Amino acid sequence: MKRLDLIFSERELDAIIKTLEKANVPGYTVMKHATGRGPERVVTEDMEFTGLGANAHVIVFCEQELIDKMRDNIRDDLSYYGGVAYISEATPL
Amino acid sequence: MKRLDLIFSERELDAIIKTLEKANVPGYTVMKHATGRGPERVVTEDMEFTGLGANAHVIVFCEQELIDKMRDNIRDDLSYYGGVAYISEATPL
Amino acid sequence: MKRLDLIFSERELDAIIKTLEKANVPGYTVMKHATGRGPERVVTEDMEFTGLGANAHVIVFCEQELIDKMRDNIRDDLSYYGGVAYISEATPL
Amino acid sequence: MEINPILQNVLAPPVLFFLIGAISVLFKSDLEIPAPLPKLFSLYLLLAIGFKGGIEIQKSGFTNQVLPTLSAAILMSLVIPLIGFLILRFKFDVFNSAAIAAAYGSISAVTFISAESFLENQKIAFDGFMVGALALMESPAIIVGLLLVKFAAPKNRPKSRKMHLSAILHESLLNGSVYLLLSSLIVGFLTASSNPSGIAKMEPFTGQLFYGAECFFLLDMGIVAAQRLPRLKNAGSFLIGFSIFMPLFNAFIGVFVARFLSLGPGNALLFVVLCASASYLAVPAAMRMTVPEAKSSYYISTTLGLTFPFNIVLGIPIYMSLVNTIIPLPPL
Amino acid sequence: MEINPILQNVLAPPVLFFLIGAISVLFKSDLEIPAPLPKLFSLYLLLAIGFKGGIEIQKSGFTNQVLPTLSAAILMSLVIPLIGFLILRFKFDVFNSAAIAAAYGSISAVTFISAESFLENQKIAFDGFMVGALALMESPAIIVGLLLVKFAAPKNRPKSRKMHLSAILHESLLNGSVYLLLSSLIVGFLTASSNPSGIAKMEPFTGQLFYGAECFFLLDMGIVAAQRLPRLKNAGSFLIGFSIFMPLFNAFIGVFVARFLSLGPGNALLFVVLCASASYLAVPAAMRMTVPEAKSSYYISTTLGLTFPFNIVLGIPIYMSLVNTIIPLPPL
Amino acid sequence: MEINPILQNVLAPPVLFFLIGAISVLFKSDLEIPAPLPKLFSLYLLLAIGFKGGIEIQKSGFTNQVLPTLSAAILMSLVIPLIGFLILRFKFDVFNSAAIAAAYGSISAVTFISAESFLENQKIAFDGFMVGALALMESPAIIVGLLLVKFAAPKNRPKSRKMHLSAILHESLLNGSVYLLLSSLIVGFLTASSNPSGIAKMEPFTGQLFYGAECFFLLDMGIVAAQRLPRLKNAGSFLIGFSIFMPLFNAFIGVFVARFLSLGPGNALLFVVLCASASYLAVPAAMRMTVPEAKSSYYISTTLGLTFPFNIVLGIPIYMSLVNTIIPLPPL
Ligand SMILES: Nc1ncnc2c1ncn2[C@@H]1O[C@H](COP(=O)(O)O)[C@@H](O)[C@H]1O
Ligand SMILES: Nc1ncnc2c1ncn2[C@@H]1O[C@H](COP(=O)(O)O)[C@@H](O)[C@H]1O
Ligand SMILES: Nc1ncnc2c1ncn2[C@@H]1O[C@H](COP(=O)(O)O)[C@@H](O)[C@H]1O
Ligand code: NA
Ligand code: NA
Ligand code: NA
Repeated sequence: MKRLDLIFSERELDAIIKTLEKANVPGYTVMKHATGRGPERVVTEDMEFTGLGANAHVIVFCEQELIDKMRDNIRDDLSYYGGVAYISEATPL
Repeated sequence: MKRLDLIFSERELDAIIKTLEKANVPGYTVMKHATGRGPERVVTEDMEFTGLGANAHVIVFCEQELIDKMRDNIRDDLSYYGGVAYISEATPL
Repeated sequence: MKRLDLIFSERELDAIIKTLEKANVPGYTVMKHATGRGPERVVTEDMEFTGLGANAHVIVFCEQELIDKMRDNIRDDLSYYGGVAYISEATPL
Repeated sequence: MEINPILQNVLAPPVLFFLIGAISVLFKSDLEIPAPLPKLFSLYLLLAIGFKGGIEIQKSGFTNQVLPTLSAAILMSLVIPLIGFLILRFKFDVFNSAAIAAAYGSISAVTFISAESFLENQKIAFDGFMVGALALMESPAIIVGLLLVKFAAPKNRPKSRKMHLSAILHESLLNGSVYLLLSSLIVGFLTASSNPSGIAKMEPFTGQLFYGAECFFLLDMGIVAAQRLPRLKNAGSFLIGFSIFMPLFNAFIGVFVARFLSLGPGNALLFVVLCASASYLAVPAAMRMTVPEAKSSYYISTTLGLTFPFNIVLGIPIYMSLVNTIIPLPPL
Repeated sequence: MEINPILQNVLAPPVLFFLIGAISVLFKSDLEIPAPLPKLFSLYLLLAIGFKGGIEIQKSGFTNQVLPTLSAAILMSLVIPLIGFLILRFKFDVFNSAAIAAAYGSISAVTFISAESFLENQKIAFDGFMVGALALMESPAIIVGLLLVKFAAPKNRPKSRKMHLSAILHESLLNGSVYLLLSSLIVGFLTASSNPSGIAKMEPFTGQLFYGAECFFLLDMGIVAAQRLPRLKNAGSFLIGFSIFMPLFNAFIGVFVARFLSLGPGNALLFVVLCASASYLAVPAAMRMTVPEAKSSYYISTTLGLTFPFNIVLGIPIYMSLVNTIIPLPPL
Repeated sequence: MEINPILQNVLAPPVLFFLIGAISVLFKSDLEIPAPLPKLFSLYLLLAIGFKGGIEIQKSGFTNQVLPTLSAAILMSLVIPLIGFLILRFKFDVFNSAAIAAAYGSISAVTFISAESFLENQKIAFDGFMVGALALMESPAIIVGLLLVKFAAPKNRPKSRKMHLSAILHESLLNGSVYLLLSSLIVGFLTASSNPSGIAKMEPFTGQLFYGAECFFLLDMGIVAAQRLPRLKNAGSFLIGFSIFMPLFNAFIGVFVARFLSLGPGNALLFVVLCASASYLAVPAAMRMTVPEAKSSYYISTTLGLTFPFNIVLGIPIYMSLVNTIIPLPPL
C-alpha cells in the first residue's frame, strides 16, 4: 500500500476531492488550517476571515495503481494554484 | 523505528489513548478536526456543534515490537467505529 | 527525497522556522493545535487561552543533504523545549 | 389554513437568516461559518434557554398545570420513539430504526425557541415552565432508543457493545447538551430564588442578545441543513417521507394531549412543537457513541436536512392552525 | 488641514484598538487572536451592517438622492479599477494589475463603519441608504478585474482558466462576504417593512454590540496589518506608493462626484471613503480562486498592510477636510 | 466566620457555572468548549476589565489613596514570589520553585472580577483604581521569577538559556495578556478623557455583556480546573498543601497591608484577593518560554486546579470575613 500526501490551498479542495472520488479511492482524510511556505516563498497563513483560507493537507492510503491513475489529474489540479504531492510506503496494521 | 498513523472518529480517542498508554508507547501526537471519507462512503465532517465531532489523526513513533503488542487492541478499537491504521518506516533525526 | 516530521511546542515554532529558512528548504507545512504526550509523560493540551498553546507539527519534503545540514540546529532547538523529529522516504508524485 | 401566518413566520429574521444560509448552499456561495464557531452559539443558546427557563419556573412556581404537563411531555418522549421504531422497522434494521426513532422522540431546542419567537410575534402568551418540558423531553427518548437496541438487537452483537443500564443513563443524562441545558436551568432557578440581582446582570447576555444569536446560529443551520439534504437521496424515499410525516403525526397526537391537558394556545403550540421536533444534538451524539452500527448520515440528514427546516419554515404555523382548530372544539 | 480632527480620530476606541494591535506586532508581543475568531467578527460586522442598512433604506425610502448616488457608486467601482489597471501595468503583468486594481475599485466595510463612527463622533448627519452604496460597490470591481484578465491576458493561458461570464458573475455576486452583506440587507429591509417588532429584538445584537465588536475586530486588523506591512518591502516602492496615492486619488475624484450629486457633508464623506478604500475580503477571495497567477501577497499587503491603516488613521480626517473644502465651493 | 457569605457566594451565577463545569468533568459528561472559544472570552475579559478600569481611573483621578495603594501592590508582587521561592525550595529545584513562586506573586484577573461581583452582590463599595493594582501586579512577579532563575540557577545552564535583562522585561511586559490588559486600560483612560461619548457606545459590549461572558468563561474554567486537579496527585502533598496555604498566607499579609493603607472594606478585599490569587495566564506563558526546565504541569495544576477554585468558591468570602475582622481593629 502507498500513502499519498497532498498539500495545497484550501480553495482547491473541492477539485482535489472530485479527482480522488473519480479515481474511486478507498478513502481520504483532510486536515484544514495548515499553513506553510512553498518554493515561490509565499507564506500561506490561516487568514480565514479574508476568505483566502490556508492550506489543506490530504492523506490517501491506497494502491500504487490508483495513484498512477490519478497522477495526471492531480498534477493538473496542483499546477493551477500550486501545492505538493508525495508518495511513501505504508503497510496496513 | 516505525511510524503508526491512526485515523478514526474523535469519539474513539479516549479508548485509543488508553490502548497506547497500556502498551507504554514513548509518546504520541493527536490532531483533531480531521475530516474524511472511508470505504463505507460516509463523509465525516467537522460538525462539532452537533456533538458528533470529526476524526482524529494520531501519530506514534515507536518500535515494531510495540506495534505488534498493540495490534489486536487497536484493531478491536477501530472495528467498533471504523477508522484506519497504517505503518511506515521512520528514522530519528 | 525525504520527508521530515517535526513535532514540538508551538512556542518553539519561530525558532524552528528560522532554522528551516536558514537551510533554504524548498518549503514546509505547519499544522498547529496538535496535542500529545512525550517520553516525560507530560500531556500537552490545547490550552490556547492560557497562552501555553499546544504542539505544532511541521512537515518538510526535501533532500537528505539539507536534512544533514539542519540536523544540529534542529536538535538544539528541540532539546530546549522537547519535541521529536523523524525522517522517512518520500517520492514526488 | 390561511397563508398569512406562514408568510409572517417566514418573514421573521431568524427564519430569513435560515433561508439565507440554505440558499447560499444552493447557489454555491462560499459563505461558511467555520468550526467551532457554531458550537459557541449552540452552547450559548442552551445556556440561555436553560437559565431563562429556570428563572421562569421559579417565578411561576408549580401551578397545578405544571405537573400534568411535564408528565405528559415525558410520556410523549417515551411513546413517540416506540411508534417511530415500529414504522422504521419496515425498512431498516434494529440499529438504524432505534437511532432514528430516538431522534424523533427527543426535541430540538432551536425549533422550540423559533416557536417562542413566533408566539411573541403573534402576541400569544405562553408559560416559562414549558422550558421544563423541553429539558425533560431530551433524555427519555435516548433511553428508549438504547433499550430498544439492548433488547431487540441481534444476539450476536459483540460483547464490547453490550450496554449496561448505567451506560444508558450516562449517555442520556450526561450528554453535553442535555447536561448544559439542565444545569443552566438549575442555575437560573437558584439565581431567581436566592440572588435575584443576578438576573438583571445576566439579562443583557442571556436575554437581549438571544434573538440576534438565534439568527446567527440559524444562518449556520441553514447552511448545514442544505448541505445534508442531498444525502437524503441515498437514504431513499421512505426516509424522506418519514421525516415529514412523522413530525405531522407527532403534532397530531400532541395537540390532542394538549387539549386533554387544557393548555392555552401558546403552551399548546410549544407542546406540539416539542412532540414534532427531532433532535440533532443530544441524540446523534449519544447514538454515535453507543450504536455505531447505525448510519449517522441517516439520523442526521433526516432531522437536520428535512425535519428541522420543515418545522422552522412551515411546521410552526401549520401546528398553530392545528392548535387553533382542535383546542377550542367542544368537549367530546 | 488642521491637526485636531486627526488626533480626535486617533483617540476613538476603534482606532486606538487598531493601533494597539499594530504596536503589539512591532514590540513582538505574543498577543494573538487565533483563527477562526476573527472570522466570527467579520461575519458579524457584515451581517449587522447589512441588517441595519436594510432597515434604514426601508425607512428612508427611495428619495430622489438615492438613485443618482447609488448609480454614481456603481460607476465609480467600474471606473476606478480601469484607472488603477492602467497605472499598475507600468510595473506589473496583466494578472497582478487586474487583481490589485479590482481590490481598489471595491470597498472595505470596516473602513466604511470607521467613517460612520467618525461622523457620529463629530455629530455630522448621514443617511442609511449609503449602506446600499457600500453593498453595490463590492461586486462591479470584481467583474471589471475578471474581464480585464479575460480580455487582456496572454492568449496562451491554459484552457482550464478560461473564464466564462457565468463564473465571473458567480465570483462577484456569490462571494461569501458579498452574499452575506447583500442578503442581510434584504433581511433588514423585509423585517422593517413586514415585521417591525423584529427590529427592536435585533437591536441589542446588531446595534448596541456593534461598536465594541468593531473595536475587537480592529484589534485583530491591527495585528494582521502590521504583520503584512513588512512583506510590502519585497513588492517594491512602486506598490508602496500606489497604496497611498491611489486612495488619495480616488478620494479626490470621489469628492467631486459627491459635489456633483449635491451630497451633504456626511454622505459625501462616506462616498469618498468608499472610493478611497480597498477590499481585503471579497476581492482577494475571488481573485485567489480565479486568477491564481496573481500574487496574493501583493493585493493583500497593499490593501491590508498600508491602505487600510492609512484610511483608518489618517485618511478619514483628511477626506473630511477635503469634503469640507470642496463641497461648499461656489458652483463652477 | 459565618457560613452565610460562603453560601451566598456559591449561589451567584458565575460560581454556579464554574461548579457546573467542574461537575461535568467529575461525572464524565462530554460537555466541552472547544479551542479557541475560551480564548475569545479570556481576551474579551482582559479587554473589558482594562477598558473599564481605565475609565474609572480617569474619573476618580489620582486621589491620595491611589499612589500608596499601587505602590503597595507592586511591593507585594515582588515580595510574595521571594517568600514562595524560599518555601518551595525545600522540595523543588530552582526552576520549578521560581516558576511556581512567580505564579503566586502574580494575579488572576478572573478571581479579581469574581471578588468585584461578590462585593456588588453584598453592596459594598470599591474603587475603580483597584484595576490599576491588578494591571501593575502582573509583571513584577514574572521579573522576580526570572531573576531568581538567572541568579540561582546551576551555573551549567546551557548558554542558549542565559537570560538578558531585556528578554526578562520583554516577557514580563509584552506577554499577550499583560499587554492587552495594560493597553486596554490606556484606551479606556484616553477615551474617558478625550472622547467621553465613546464610553456610552462601548458600554453594551464592555459593560452589560460582562457578567454573562464571565459566567461562560467560568463554565470553561470549571472544566479545565477539574481536568487539571487529578494531575496534582503526581505533584505530591507538599504542592497540594502549598496551593491552599500560600493564598491564605498571602491574604493574611495582604489584609494587614490593606489596614496600614487605611483601605475601605471593598478596596481591602480586592487588595487581599490580588495577593491571594495566582496567575494561570501571563506567568505560565512567560515561564514556558523562558524556563522550559520547570514542569508546566506543576504551575498550571496548582494555580488552575486548586488555588483558583479555592479562591472563587471559598477564598473570597473567607477573605471578606478576614477583612471585616482585621480592618476595624483599633490601631496597634
Ligand atoms: N517542500 C515542501 N515541504 C512541505 N510542504 C511544502 C513544500 N513545498 C510546499 N509545501 C506546502 O505546499 C503549499 C503550497 O506551496 P506552493 O506550491 O508554493 O503553492 C505551501 O504553502 C506549503 O504548505
Ligand atoms: N484509504 C484511506 N486513506 C485515508 N484516510 C482514510 C482512508 N479510509 C478511511 N480513512 C479515514 O478514516 C475515517 C474513518 O473511516 P471509516 O473506516 O470508513 O469509518 C474516514 O473518515 C477517513 O478520515
Ligand atoms: N513517540 C512519539 N510519537 C509521536 N509523537 C511524539 C512522540 N514523542 C513525543 N511526541 C510529540 O512531541 C511532543 C513533545 O514531546 P516531549 O519531547 O516530551 O516534550 C509531545 O507532546 C508529542 O506531541
Ligand atoms: Na419530538
Ligand atoms: Na474603492
Ligand atoms: Na498573588
